[in-house]
Amino acid sequence: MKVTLAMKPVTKGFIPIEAESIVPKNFLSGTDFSVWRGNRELRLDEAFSVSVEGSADRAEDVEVVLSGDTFRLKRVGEYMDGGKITVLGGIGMHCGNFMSGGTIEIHGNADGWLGREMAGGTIVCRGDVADYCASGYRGGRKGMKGGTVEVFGRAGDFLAESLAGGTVVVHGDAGDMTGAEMRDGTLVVHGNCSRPAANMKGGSCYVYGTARGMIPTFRKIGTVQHDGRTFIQFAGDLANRGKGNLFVKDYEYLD
Amino acid sequence: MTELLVKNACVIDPLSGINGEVMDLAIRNGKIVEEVSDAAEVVDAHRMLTMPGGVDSHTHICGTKVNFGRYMSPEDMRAGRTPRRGAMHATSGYSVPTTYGNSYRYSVMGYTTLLEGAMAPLEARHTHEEFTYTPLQDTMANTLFDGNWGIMEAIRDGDTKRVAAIIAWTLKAVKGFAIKLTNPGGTEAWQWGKNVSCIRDPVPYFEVTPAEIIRSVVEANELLHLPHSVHLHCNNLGTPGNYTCTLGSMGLIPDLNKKRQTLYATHVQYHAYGGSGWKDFCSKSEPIANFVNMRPQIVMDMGQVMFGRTTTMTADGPMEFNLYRLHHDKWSNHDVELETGSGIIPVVYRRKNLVNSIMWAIGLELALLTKSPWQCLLTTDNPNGAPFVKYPEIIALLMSKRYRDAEFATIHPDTESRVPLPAIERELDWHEIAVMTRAGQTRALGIQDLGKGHLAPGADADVAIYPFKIDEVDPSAEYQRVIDGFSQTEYTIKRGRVVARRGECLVHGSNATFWVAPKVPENYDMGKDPDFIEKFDRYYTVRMRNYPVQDEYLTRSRCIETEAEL
Amino acid sequence: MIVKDAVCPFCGCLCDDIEVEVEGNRVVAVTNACELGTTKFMGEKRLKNPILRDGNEWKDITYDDAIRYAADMLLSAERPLLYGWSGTHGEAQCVGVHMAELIHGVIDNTSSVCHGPSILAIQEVGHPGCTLGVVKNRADLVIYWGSNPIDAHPRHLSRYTRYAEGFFLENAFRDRKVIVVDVRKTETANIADEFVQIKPGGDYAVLSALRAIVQGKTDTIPRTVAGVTREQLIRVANLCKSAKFGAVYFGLGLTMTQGKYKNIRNAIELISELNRHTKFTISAMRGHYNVYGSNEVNTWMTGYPFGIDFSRGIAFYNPGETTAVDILARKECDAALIVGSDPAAHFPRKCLEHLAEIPVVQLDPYPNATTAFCNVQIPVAVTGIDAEGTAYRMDGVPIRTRRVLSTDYLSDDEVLARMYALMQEAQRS
Amino acid sequence: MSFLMITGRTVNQGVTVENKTSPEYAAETSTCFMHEFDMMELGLDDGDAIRVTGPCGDVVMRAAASLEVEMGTVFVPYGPYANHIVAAGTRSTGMPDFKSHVVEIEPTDEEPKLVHKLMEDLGGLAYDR
Repeated sequence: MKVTLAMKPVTKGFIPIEAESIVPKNFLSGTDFSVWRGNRELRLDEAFSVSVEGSADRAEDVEVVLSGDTFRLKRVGEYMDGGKITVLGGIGMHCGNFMSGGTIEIHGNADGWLGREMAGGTIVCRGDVADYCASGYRGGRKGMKGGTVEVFGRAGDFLAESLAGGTVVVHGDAGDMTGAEMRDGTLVVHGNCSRPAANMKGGSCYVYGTARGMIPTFRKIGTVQHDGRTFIQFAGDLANRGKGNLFVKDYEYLD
Repeated sequence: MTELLVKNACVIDPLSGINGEVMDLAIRNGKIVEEVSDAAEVVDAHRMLTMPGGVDSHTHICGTKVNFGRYMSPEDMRAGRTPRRGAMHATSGYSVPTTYGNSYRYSVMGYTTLLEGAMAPLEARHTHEEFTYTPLQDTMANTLFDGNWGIMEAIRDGDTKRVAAIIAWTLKAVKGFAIKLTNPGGTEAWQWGKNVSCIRDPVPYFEVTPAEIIRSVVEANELLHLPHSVHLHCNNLGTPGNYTCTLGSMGLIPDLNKKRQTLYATHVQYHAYGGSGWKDFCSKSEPIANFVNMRPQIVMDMGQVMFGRTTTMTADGPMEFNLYRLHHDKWSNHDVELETGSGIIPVVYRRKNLVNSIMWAIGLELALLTKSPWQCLLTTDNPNGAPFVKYPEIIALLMSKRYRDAEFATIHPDTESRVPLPAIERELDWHEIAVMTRAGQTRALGIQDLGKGHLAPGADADVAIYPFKIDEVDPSAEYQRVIDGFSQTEYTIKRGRVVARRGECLVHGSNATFWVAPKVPENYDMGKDPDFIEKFDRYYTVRMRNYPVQDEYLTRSRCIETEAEL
Repeated sequence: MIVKDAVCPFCGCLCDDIEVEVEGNRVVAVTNACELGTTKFMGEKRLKNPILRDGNEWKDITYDDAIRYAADMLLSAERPLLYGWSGTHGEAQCVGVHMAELIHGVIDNTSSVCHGPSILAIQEVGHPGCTLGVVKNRADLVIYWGSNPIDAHPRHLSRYTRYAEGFFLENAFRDRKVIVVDVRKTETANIADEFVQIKPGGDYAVLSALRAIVQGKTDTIPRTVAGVTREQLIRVANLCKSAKFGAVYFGLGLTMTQGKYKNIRNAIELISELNRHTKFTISAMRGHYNVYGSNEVNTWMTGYPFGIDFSRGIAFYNPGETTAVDILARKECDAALIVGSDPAAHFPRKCLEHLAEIPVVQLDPYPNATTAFCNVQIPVAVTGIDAEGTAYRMDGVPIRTRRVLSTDYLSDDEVLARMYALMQEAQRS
Repeated sequence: MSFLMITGRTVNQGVTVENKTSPEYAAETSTCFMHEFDMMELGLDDGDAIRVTGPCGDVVMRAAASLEVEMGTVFVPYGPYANHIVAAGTRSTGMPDFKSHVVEIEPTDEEPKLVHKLMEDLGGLAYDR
């Protein structure tokens, strides 16, 4: 089954639409549900031109395709556990929060908190991601616990904050405080980033480029080969009695 | 004039000596009366269990540290969110809900009177502000005196009357209800990062011992003729082997009051530990319960622990720091100048954890081994042992050996060798539960004569009607029905109005706050005492004139005047 | 007439020992207050009545019309923003929360642009703190980190630290050490026993280094960290460990720089670590006199201290998304009610461009920068001057302000309560 | 020349903050405190007008020498002038980068605008009765 949701032209400014109901599973029983623009409830077809092709009995066989100006659309794919969502353009905040299975593919950019507290499944973003990709919620508990997030563009600040499992790969640069507080899982940044793995407790963080503002409380272990490259390996964060591994191509302290 | 007639109520009202009698309750203008006119609104109770509204004599619901528990825990907040609906405002939170969340959830369980367990005098205004937003229960606050400089100095000088005078001035100024001692002396030592080890260990600089503080304050309490006794959180909370310290503290207490206990020892579960460390940690509920059985002057509450996530909060700052060192999670601490302190950390009690399993057993043992239910009241030290919404499960555990055994099978297997619980056959009955959840609290707090906690004519019409008939439920076997029944009233009536019905709160309400104003002779009025004033001005950072809580903060003020014997 | 023990409604010190001399219902003299407080008490040029923007003109309107305008504006909005709240008392803040809940709006206070990051840090690791008097009476070491009390909280030093008498200090001025950590050599740095000058953006690294040194791990620390030598770091760590009671007061130097709340988290974790060795506390230098009160009120009523979004009925909290600067800059709201603050002076220009496009109502005694973006401004009494109410000091101590003048202005909570009543009525019908 | 702009509280800003329509408030919040060597480099005397260009546009302020700032850094009191060039991005924390903006500074013949004028430039309407 393929569900196509084409966003209708926006009538009221830039007020975001919250659409946590857009999850493949929900379309098994029709399209009669709501989204919210600010404090107003809208029927799905008030916000989107909806078309459904074919049928399915399980979420795995449902693909939802979103088109139009979806960069203000929040919470798409929240709690998703199977099936596929394809976003042809950009997507708003909190896409794929708490997701445990299935695939989300975003062709444009993603706004903040992509894959927050995700437990499984796959998110691929072809463009850039804003801050807090694959992070946790306020209060500093575990961030992403499982699954995979792959970003082909750049990532903002606080990427994979409190990462507790799963794999995050960013092909471009990442921002400040990359992998802060991470405790498990794997974070890979192919470009440069700032202050990686600050206060880390566990897990592994790879920076293929330069780590700027390198945290001074990581102990240098030596060099290692990984993925056909030479990395400098650090252990830390000692400030946090951490037992994490940080691998960087090179680094600069703020001395 | 508003009238209400509750017909066909199966009433258990221990303070009035009523046990399961089917009767009508007549209510006029918020009070129980002999009879009402034919015009009265009628509620048919259909022989359902009807009791005075629940009274919680030790809970943390309002004030600085409770709010800090909320403030630091957005992850707890999102666990229990409801929107504004009818007369109900939006709520958030599970272990430390918003004030409305507390009030609605308590009301739905039939609770109509709550005592906030710990209020720092300097920050009393905050507690009273939150009371205003706890609309469906009457409230009162224990006031902290455990590290009070003036009191420790008076004790050092051997002047118990001055101790009483300082307490009188402070309670009146902050509109407090009773005296709370939390880890007496320990909270002052903690302001240097230290603690006291037990009741004979002197407080740094002040050189008085916790034993002296407890003794003097207990005597002062009786000199002031306060309705409640001293409310004590013993030294050494939570440490293996602390039961000897608890017995030592209880042993200090003479029987000084005919109407009620002389000491209320709170959350005694946390103070009934044996062993020399965590490795040989075990229950010492038996010696504690045996001791209390021989001492009518002592009443305690359980401080039951239930499994799951919660937030611990107490004025016992050093204890919270030790907990933080065990868990290495978030830790907040807040010391209060010249008075006391507090600490907060989140915890998870796990069935698979041996220490947690033993703690769970100890609370139940205390309740089951204490012969008189009037001497061991039902609490979780909300939210320390568990959020109060777990009370129905605790009631069911106390009423059903079968339920206890079923639960016991799910906890750490080594628990059996460390606790007496599996051998205890006792199952409490409905009357005993009524004592442990309202009548006992009422007598312990000394608010029976103010019309609380019973249903005799003249009493406040605070009534809880639970949706089951006691002759149709076998609590020993049907414990799930007991849990469900106590989780949600059919009707909760507060001051003669139906405030909650089947889980919905129906009115906004407004509470009454009880506080005490002991009358002291002129020469014991600390407001005019030059030494007291001078110290206040020099060492507090708030002016003495700006310290007292103004009348504006009490929407419905119930002042209890007493005549002090000074 | 002289009013004694008045409470200063300027900064988070909430000094309550002010004497105000009133003659003919005007304040003519103020004793004990600092320059900031004195000017506030002596303030003039109040707006006389509500005003309405009509095209390119301002018109006077009645309170009834102004209140009706505000209620209608909020009721018809799809995502109203209720912002400010730090410059008013708790009673008004409570009405504000009820309003936000009723109309499903977003309520945020000025802490999002002052110590919001500190709150985010506290939510991650907690907060070992104390009341100001504990520091005054005990602290033999005080550290001002990224804060400049001489300019922002002028009496903090004399009431609570450097120049304050302390019960447990024989000679407080001599026995108390003061360390200042900053990127600038501020006036406060000049009165310090030790000044630690950090390169901008280097606080986090310095804090991490101190944490490691306190744990005895000095070997890995580079020779300099963000411009601070390892020797100085070790000296500072030793001063901290050998203090009997240490207190850190941090300011916006930590909250407004790179890393934001992570700086404060690191500072708090340093203090938690130091508590394994001695007694240490850490506290934020809160700005507005009642900004902490707005956090307290919001917390007991909604569960969250700021940035609360009721769009969906339940309270949702996510600073960075539900906070005023973000919402305005992203043009995500369609009406704004401003109470007790002046966002037009303190927000980046992009936020103001959106304020210019949506209806705005402000409650404020004075014409201010935000007035220019208002459709309606309603003058109110000034809390602590001609209205009384509850305010929370920077350490959480609640104090009731005193009224020193009597004017005919309505207080914030009276105006808000009337708005709320109209809104409730409209929702019922 | 490029500088790191830090904004912050000053006593004078605090004293005038309740009276934002006053010339004193405008004067204080349009002052850019600089190191004297940096001023020499730019050929500036105390009180000279400068154009400060930030990530979101430019604004005219006046330079003032200060012993408190390091070379390469400038300090501007909180207020509408600094905010005219501060970016609104908060890195999703709610808090803009008020203390870490790179700005360009050059001398100018223009005068600083009044607060009213700044507000009107952004679509506001000044109230000056």
